[in-house]
Amino acid sequence: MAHFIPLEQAVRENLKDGDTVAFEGFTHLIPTAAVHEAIRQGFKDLTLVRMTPDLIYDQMVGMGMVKKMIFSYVGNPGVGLLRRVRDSVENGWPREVEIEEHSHAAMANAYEAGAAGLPLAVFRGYRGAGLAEVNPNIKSITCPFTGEKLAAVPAVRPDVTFIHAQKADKKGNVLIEGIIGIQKEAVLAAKRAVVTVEEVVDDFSDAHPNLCILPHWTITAIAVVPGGAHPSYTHGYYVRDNASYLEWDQVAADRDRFRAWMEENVIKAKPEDFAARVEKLRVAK
Amino acid sequence: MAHFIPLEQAVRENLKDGDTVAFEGFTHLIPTAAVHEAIRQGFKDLTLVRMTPDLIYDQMVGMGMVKKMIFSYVGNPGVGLLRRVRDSVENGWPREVEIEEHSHAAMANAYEAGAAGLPLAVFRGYRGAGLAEVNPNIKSITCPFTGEKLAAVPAVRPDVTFIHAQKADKKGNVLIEGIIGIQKEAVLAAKRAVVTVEEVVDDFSDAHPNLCILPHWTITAIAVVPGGAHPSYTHGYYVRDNASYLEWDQVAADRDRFRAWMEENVIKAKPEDFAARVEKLRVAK
Amino acid sequence: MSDFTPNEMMTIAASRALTSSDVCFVGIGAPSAACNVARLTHAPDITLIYESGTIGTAPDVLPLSIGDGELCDTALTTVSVPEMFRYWLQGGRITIGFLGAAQLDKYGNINTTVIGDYHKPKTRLPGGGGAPEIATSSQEVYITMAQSKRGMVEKIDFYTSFGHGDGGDHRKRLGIETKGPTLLITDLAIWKPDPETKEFTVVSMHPGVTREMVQETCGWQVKFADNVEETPPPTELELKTLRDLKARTDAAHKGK
Amino acid sequence: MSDFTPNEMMTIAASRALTSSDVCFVGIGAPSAACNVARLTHAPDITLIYESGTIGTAPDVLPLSIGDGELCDTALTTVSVPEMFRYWLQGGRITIGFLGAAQLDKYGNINTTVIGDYHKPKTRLPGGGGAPEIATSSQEVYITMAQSKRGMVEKIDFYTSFGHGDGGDHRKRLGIETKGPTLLITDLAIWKPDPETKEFTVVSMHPGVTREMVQETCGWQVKFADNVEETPPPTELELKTLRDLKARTDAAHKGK
Repeated sequence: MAHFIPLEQAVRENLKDGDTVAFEGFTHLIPTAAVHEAIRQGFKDLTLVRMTPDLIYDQMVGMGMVKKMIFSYVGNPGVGLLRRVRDSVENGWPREVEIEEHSHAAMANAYEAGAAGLPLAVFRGYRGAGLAEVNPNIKSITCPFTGEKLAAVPAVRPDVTFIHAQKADKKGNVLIEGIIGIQKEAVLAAKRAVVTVEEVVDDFSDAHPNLCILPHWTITAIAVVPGGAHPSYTHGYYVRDNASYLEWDQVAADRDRFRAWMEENVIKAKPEDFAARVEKLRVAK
Repeated sequence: MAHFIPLEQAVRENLKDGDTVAFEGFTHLIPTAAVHEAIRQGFKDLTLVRMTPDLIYDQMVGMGMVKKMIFSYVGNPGVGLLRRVRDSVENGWPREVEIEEHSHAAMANAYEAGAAGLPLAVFRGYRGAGLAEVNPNIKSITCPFTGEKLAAVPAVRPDVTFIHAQKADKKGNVLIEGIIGIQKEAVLAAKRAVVTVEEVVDDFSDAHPNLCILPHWTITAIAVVPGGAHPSYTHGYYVRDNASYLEWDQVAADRDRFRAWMEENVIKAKPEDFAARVEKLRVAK
Repeated sequence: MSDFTPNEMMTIAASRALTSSDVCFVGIGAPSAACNVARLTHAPDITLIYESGTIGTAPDVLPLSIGDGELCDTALTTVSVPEMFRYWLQGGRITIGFLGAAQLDKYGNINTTVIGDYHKPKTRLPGGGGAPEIATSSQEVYITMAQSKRGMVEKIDFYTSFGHGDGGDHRKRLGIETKGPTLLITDLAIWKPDPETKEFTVVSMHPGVTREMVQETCGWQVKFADNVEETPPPTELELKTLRDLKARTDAAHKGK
Repeated sequence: MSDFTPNEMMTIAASRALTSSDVCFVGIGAPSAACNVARLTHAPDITLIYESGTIGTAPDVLPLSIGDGELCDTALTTVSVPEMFRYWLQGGRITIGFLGAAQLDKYGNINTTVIGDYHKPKTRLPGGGGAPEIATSSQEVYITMAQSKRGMVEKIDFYTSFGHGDGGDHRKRLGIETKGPTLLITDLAIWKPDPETKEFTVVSMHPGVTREMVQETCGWQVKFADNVEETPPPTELELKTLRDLKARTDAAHKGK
């Protein structure tokens, strides 16, 4: 049953050291504010799950909070590499991070299986792919009807999932629209789910019947954080801050510059700061 | 690539004797007009697939067109039994129909697997259920990660699927809204797909981005048949004719009355007759 | 409020078992009436889900089918049927699966498939629909049906959906981890499974009902709890709510 | 039109391989530019799909990521990511999967995962994303990349996505029924696999390019077709379309 609480409390009550956690958002609706709050609270030994780790996982890896990453694309989308992740994988700085690497198809199916309460996902994939040789969690099953061998991966079942969404209604139902990505599955696959939203509205009675709405009883906590997806975007509210993605490539290139940036923009900042960051990016309603 | 053609032509060009065919619609958007056209054209030895066969399959079974049915609920929803199907199963009239019976969960997963290009669907089901003992197409696989035994059924891959939808745009993209049921999967699982629609609009540029839209290149033919789902309903156009469902229970109770009804309402009728049947059921736009 | 029918008592007793925090997978017929009476009386925040994909519906009249338009019009959201069965039912999110039955045995096993042999049936019934997995994936199952010797039998002809099988830990032995049938509400009584044997046991009889009446309309030897209570009669609000709902429903289904 | 860069020629040559009836799964970078130039010139009805779930998009500027808002704003419809990979890619509906590469070998195998050993990499690259299954589920695969000895190598360090493996019928032997890489467009030439060996063979060189230039920037011994054609230079419309698109894109990405 969704409670409306401040982000600081929502993160503190729902994340623990050692948790398997997904901060999801497929380019769109990335829950940056929730990650920054987790960084401020200084969690340790997290297992991070995400299809496209991007900036926020680069930041957590760089801050030494991460024990393991389960992912399918560890780049800065459209820009290049994730330099903090590289530094960890190549040089063990600030610590070594165990990696479990999949394809997008595998991760998407694994979240879907988690949402569906299954222990595994079955799909046609990984044929001839090198990952099948280096990831022991890629197995297979044989179709009892055709004899075809299909790929099998374990379902993703995070202890907690964090997502950002457009809005909640007063009961705590949550609406996601635009590129909906893997968010519904990430929430339904998790034991606990925390959602940051741009705003709260009375109800969704005017919404089209087939939109992606998560009922309030699938959500543990909701925090209202306008701009909370920056530098990602929120369809209908503000556009993607592509310049920040390009800038990150510079920031993350150097350990000292990275630490200084984190101190200034994360450690010393608050959830309320996100609203100002998207002010110039807002779209006409 | 969708062609706009008359229903008579769409059925003639896309259905053949002996085909495996799905006329889908989960209570909502049942493609009655397409079925009546298929009855008029007198096809034989069809294998009918559908979650909830209801009136239209009762009619085809009663007309002797059906060799086999694959289904999960063979009732007149909310009313009772399907009397023509009963007469076939219990008395072999007008012919015996082979049946392959599943649960809804199995059929829904089997269509999903068909749409996803997989040979089988894997789900947690049929535990302790009698169907697993009488249907040889219910098998199992063992999860290589947990050892759990899960149910497996073959994917549904019809030769042709018929559905009814609210509207097409001029390019032949098709929009379905309200209770979307299994229609998207039934279309994507099939080799050919024929859609009857209430109307054609210029384009869907004003539609919400996350609606259920089938691109024109997934559809073989579109026929404009206003009222074509009657006595089922079309969300936003006309309501369900519940009285007709109650009446069917009487019509189908007797072989002669059934045949007379079919002669009058199907054999002698045309696709254009459906518009008048829903006139009193129309909802304010 | 003095005058009510056994069927009304059944529906109202069933409605009382539901709470605002339940997420209920609703079968058509008696379950649907009970769930909506609960929603319109003491459980306004109950989430009703129909297998057509409608989540959180609040219909003004009872649907004739599980996919009537009103279910979608009043739902929080409507999802596809595969999603319904995968994410919502199999995903373990349903607290109560509410089923009716054509045939029922004392362990809560249900038959709605055939009377007689499956391959040469005396009567071909509609079959299971969603029931086989509702019975195993819902956290608990409630059953409601009017009593009769034809309906409540020592041995059902077909296991459409599994209750407690032969009783005891039979569910567990099949790898089913949910509770299964925990409540049976008939037109005469309220039954709960014995904690050990899982045999349905009468725990409450409706006003005016005797043990003989219960036994005469049941095909198995009825067990009664040590302390059989009397079901409180319908309140004025409950009865009015149910009757108004039925009246609206009848008017709507008879068409124009 | 006389003056154009090799990269412009590459993008435009790639765009020409696409038709209005293609359903194209678009990778970011050069593939995205080529697909949109095709859409804005000779293939207005091409269906562009990005793995973020956007089907039939028509962006006015090139997206920086595969999930920029404009992709959704201009799409026919936007589906979830699991649906994208299950119904649309795995379902066999993609006619062309359009990929870039960090490392490529002569059989069209691609590496975008690591340089060096997987477990102790010299350079950790972003990894495959959608590519492993794009390479096997799309009906055909087109590849585009600028030539270099570091990029076009005799042996790739990691099989991120499978092309023709060791050549010949290697795909078939692994149970892969799709065609795999059928076209490689570089900044210097157009390559197609030999029908038997599946080794990429130069079938056309861009204006002004020599065989030596192709070999000098390629890490394997280059095969040339018996009849190597000259790629027609960009038309005025093609070049203007591409440059306008790039200019709009640069302006948009640099922010305000």
